[in-house]
Amino acid sequence: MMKGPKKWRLFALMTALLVVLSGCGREEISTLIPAGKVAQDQFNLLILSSVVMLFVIIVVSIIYVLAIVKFRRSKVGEDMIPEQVEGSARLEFIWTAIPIVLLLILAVPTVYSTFDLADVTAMDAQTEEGIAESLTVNVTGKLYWWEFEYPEQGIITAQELVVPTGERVYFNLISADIKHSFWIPSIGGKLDVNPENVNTFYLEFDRESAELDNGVFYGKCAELCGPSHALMDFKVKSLNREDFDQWVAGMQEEQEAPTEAVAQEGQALFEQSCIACHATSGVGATPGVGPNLATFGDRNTVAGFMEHNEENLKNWIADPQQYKPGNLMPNAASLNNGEPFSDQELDALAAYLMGLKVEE
Amino acid sequence: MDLNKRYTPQTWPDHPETATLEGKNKFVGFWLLLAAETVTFASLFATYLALKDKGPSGMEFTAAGLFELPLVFAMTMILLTSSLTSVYAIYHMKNHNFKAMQAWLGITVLLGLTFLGLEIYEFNHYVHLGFGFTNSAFSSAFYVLVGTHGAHVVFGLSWFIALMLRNAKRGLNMYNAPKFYLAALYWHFIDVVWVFIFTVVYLMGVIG
Amino acid sequence: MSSNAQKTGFGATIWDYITTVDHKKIAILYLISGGFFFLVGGVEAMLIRIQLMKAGNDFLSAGTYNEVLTMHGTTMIFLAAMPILFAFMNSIAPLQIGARDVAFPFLNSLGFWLFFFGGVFLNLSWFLGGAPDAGWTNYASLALASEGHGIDFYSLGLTISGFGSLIAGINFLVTIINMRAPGMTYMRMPLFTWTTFVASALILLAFPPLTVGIFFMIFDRLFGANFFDVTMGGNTIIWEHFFWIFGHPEVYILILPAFGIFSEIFAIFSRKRLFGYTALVFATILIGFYGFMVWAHHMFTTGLGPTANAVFALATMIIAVPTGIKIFNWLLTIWGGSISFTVPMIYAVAFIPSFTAGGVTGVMQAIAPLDYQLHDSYFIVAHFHYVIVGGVVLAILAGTHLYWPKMFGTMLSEKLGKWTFWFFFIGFHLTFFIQHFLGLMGMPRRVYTFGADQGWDLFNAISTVGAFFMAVGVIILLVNVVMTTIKNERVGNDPWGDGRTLEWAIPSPPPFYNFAQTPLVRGLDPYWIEKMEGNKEGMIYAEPLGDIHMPNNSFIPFVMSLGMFVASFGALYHLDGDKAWALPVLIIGLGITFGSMLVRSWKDDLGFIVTKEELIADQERIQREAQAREGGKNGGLK
Amino acid sequence: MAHDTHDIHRSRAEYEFVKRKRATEMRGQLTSFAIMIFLTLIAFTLVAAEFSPYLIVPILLLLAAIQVVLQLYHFMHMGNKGHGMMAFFMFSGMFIAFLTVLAMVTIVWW
Repeated sequence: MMKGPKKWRLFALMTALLVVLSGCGREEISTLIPAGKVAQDQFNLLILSSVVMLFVIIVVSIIYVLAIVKFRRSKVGEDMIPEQVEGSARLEFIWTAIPIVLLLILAVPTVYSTFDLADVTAMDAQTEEGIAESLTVNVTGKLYWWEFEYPEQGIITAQELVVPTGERVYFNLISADIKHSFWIPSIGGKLDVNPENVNTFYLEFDRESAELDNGVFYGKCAELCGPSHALMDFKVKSLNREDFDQWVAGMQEEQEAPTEAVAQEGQALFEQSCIACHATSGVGATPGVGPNLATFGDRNTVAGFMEHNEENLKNWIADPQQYKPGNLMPNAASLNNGEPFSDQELDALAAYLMGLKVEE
Repeated sequence: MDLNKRYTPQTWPDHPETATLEGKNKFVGFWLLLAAETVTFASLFATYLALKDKGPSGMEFTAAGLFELPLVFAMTMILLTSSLTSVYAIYHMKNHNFKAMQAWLGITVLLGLTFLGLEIYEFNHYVHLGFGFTNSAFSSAFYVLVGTHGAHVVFGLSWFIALMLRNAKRGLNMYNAPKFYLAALYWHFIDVVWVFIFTVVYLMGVIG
Repeated sequence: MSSNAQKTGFGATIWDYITTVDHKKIAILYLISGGFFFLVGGVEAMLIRIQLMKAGNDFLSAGTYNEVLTMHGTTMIFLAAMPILFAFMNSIAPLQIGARDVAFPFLNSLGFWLFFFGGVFLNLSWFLGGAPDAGWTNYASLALASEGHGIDFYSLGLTISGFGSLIAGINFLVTIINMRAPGMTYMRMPLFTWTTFVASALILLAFPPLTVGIFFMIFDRLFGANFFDVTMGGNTIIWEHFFWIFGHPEVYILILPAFGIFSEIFAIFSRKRLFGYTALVFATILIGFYGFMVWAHHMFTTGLGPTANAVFALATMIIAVPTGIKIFNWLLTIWGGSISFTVPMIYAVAFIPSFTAGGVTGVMQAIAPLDYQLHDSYFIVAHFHYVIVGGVVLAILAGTHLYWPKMFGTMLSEKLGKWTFWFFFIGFHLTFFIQHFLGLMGMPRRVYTFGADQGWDLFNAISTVGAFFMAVGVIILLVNVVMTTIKNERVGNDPWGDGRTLEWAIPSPPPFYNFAQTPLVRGLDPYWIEKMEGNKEGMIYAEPLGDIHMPNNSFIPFVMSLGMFVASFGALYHLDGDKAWALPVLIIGLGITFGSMLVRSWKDDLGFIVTKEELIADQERIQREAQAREGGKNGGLK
Repeated sequence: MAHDTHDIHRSRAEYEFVKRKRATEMRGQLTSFAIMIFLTLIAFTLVAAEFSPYLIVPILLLLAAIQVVLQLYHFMHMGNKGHGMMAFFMFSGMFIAFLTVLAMVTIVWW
């Protein structure tokens, strides 16, 4: 985008104007407050097309208002028989030609941008030592949660995507079950997550999520995928490169065992009931049946959409179907020898899970 | 319309199928239906092409390994010939020669039944090899495409037979002439579809 | 009315309608059942808006919400909008071309009953274990995973009603091709007839891919096929393609007749010939044609690759050109006219800005990279409601007022009509305008709830308020219909006073044989031409008064459709495995259908003759009634 | 519907003329049939001879197209007078058929 910086500056100005005008939603999720190159490009197209379309609407409105004001029957007389005009070749030509010109104005950036945003040729570029130049994340959509695998780093996490700012991040998307769609509105448009093949695209994160009110960008599933489609949220933490490398290093280390007694009790219980589906270490883990919980204590939400506190966590473990209907987590009794978890057991599990952190 | 009105070859119009408004309506409507059928079969062909040789990992059947040409060749010849015999039937219909028309239709029906028999034999053969309908995406697409054609053959034959029986005693009139004409048209269309089936499914299948 | 149905009384009337092959009565059947399904779909819409009234609402459960949203879309498109438009096509198009009936009266009736039973079957799912819940688009991976029989009700119900639509489409096409009155060349056909023609052509060529796709779905779910089962080599994208190869033309099947109705209204109530008639006709044909080449713009985010996306983006943009031509030609039609603001005209005038707004957001979505943000968000919901409600539904409401006298012989109240309009129109913009911004603010469509921390509360609340306004408007319309029917003030041939086309030249409602003598058409807007030349009789005729050949009523279409309905239950429950009755039911149902087809082809049905004497008597009766009305008071508007 | 056909009475000579015309036409149909059989034979032979698929596939499709044209225009008389609208719809159908097939072999992945 180095060519024609002046034009983009104009757009930036209009951006600011529009933000002021419509108070456009929350910065964590609004496409009107772009926080990355892809969203910015798309936003620019939105502004360009809105301006063109506004022009069309204004022209139509002027003719329209004049016509219905000037030619009311009460004004022109009850018995007036208007001249029966057949048409006008010149006018037909004008209103065929002008829209074509307007469409051409839109067509050029459309085609350019379509190819630009789909350009993933640099994805596999490697340095001389054979290390990938850019970060690739494999995203798997599963019934109402998201798995993020960092193949180069050998780590895996779920529900919270952690990415570095200021560089291209490539995504490979596939679904493990039903079609989903991967969307981080303030960072860039969506791409479907199909069951039969991998879709690839890139995004750029220009802003550190710590600056936001809630500390994360919101991500959504945009394709109807069953009862809890509305709750299939994820969060994005964008860190500067340094912090990101630190996070990766933290992920790659072995988890320390908990020190508190309650949490130790929780760990024992977890290893008895939950470990079959949920891994607690992000290292080299293979994709799981349930979300990887290595970073659970760092998370922003419980189950992707509830406030991150022990109360919600305990409710969730005790009866997941009540909160996310149709999800695949078994009910508590089937994991705990036919008994629901007692309050004490829930306290222990919560203490253990909240202690799983890689950030300081 | 008077069903009892008797025609002779001299009073029989050049185009009996479109001589009445009812006939003309049926005639136009039927052609439109054929246009819709064209899209229907195109959809089935398109699906077949998209799913050709696709199946669960380790599927043993592919088009190149499965299809055998001699049987298909025989079926093609039979169906092409039946298309010609139905042309003869309509030729005699236009000459107001009812008996000859019935005879040629009879031959057409026999050829159609032979074709159908061979198709049933073929499907049965594949199923015995283990290539069943629920086997893979490929098998589903194959059976639905060729089976839909087969269903059209069944319908066409039933139509011919019903017309022949119903009008056996009363002969040709303005009321049934369009019906005979359209049934023959339908039969040609079935042949058109088969031309593509033997080309796209069998011949192009065998060469892989 | 009809001389072959002398019996009166409630039962006889019902029987008459069940067996009728008269296009005007079938139109009334379409209008009533389409109207009923419109109310059902409207209630579902209200449930959706109530649920989304505030963050974290628990009015509907997640599963129920998905059923409601699926049925809302499916009902409105297939069971409300299309049938109501069919009602106007059936009632008006044959009259506009001076035809005595449609080409296939029997098939016309069959088409209606197939639609009706298909719609009833689909809606019975509510009472038989749950409605379909995969959206009206019914994307394959979700549809295959859906539990219960909801999706099967969807597939089988739409198959049946789809056959009905196909039959109706062929019928309209042949009627228009073969049965135009002498002098009615293609380039003299009223625009509503033209749009009926093009929309029917789209039905003819767009329904087969849908039928094929749905058959695959049925085979997959009920008979173990693998078209969409990824683990068995299937591919869910095939469904998406078929659905949209059908789905995009379907949008034009709805909007083109709406354009036709508005074209008639603009001409009538401006007292002016349509400006650029030829351009309007060719724009209609072009829109129909392009409609088949742009379907993948519904799939920009599927991942088809930049080449496909760019091609389809450009193709989609081109559609804006003929649509723009239409808008400007309408504007120039009212320009220089004498505009009378009757209820139909108010709708037409309101349609222009509403539809333009919906159209321009359509162009925005054609910009593929921008669509990555807009797709599957509330922006899309806003867009298609602007075109469907701002275009099709406004046309349906306008057409209801415009053609009510022609269909029923009475005028809907103008005063109540204006109340309906204002509530509906304000409610419509209140509901949907704000949804554009919800989408841009990141709200995905088809969510049953949203969190308080997303910043969408206020706009959703406003949207819900708008929906209630629309509901009030519709209720007023119902009151209007009831009051008008009770009052039963009969009107004459041309109640609006400025009718231009042939349908206004004959009584309201027309006698069962339509035109006693086939009219001779001398130009565009034939009735207007005769009026301007001072022809008192209204028309000149192409033939002397003579015997008329009419088709007999038939019970067979009803039975044939009923057979399909019964068979569908058999097919649906057959694969449960534990229901021994299912297979016999399937066979019996198919037996009924094929049996009645056989009866139909075995029994010669040659119709009956209305003799010249009966015709003269009937014409005299009509004249007497007209004179009595004129004597009583000056009927009609003028 | 009052549009029943008007009665025709041909003279003997007229009748003979029409009949002869039909017989000539029928001979034309026989020729078409012979061509169809011939084309089919070529198609099967090509495949049996195992030439390169890149060569055979276009030829096969061309042969099929010729056969279809023969069926439509000779056996089904689509070119005759009064078939204009029908031919228009058939070609529209074929156009959509073409688009559908094209889409399914290009933008449905593997």
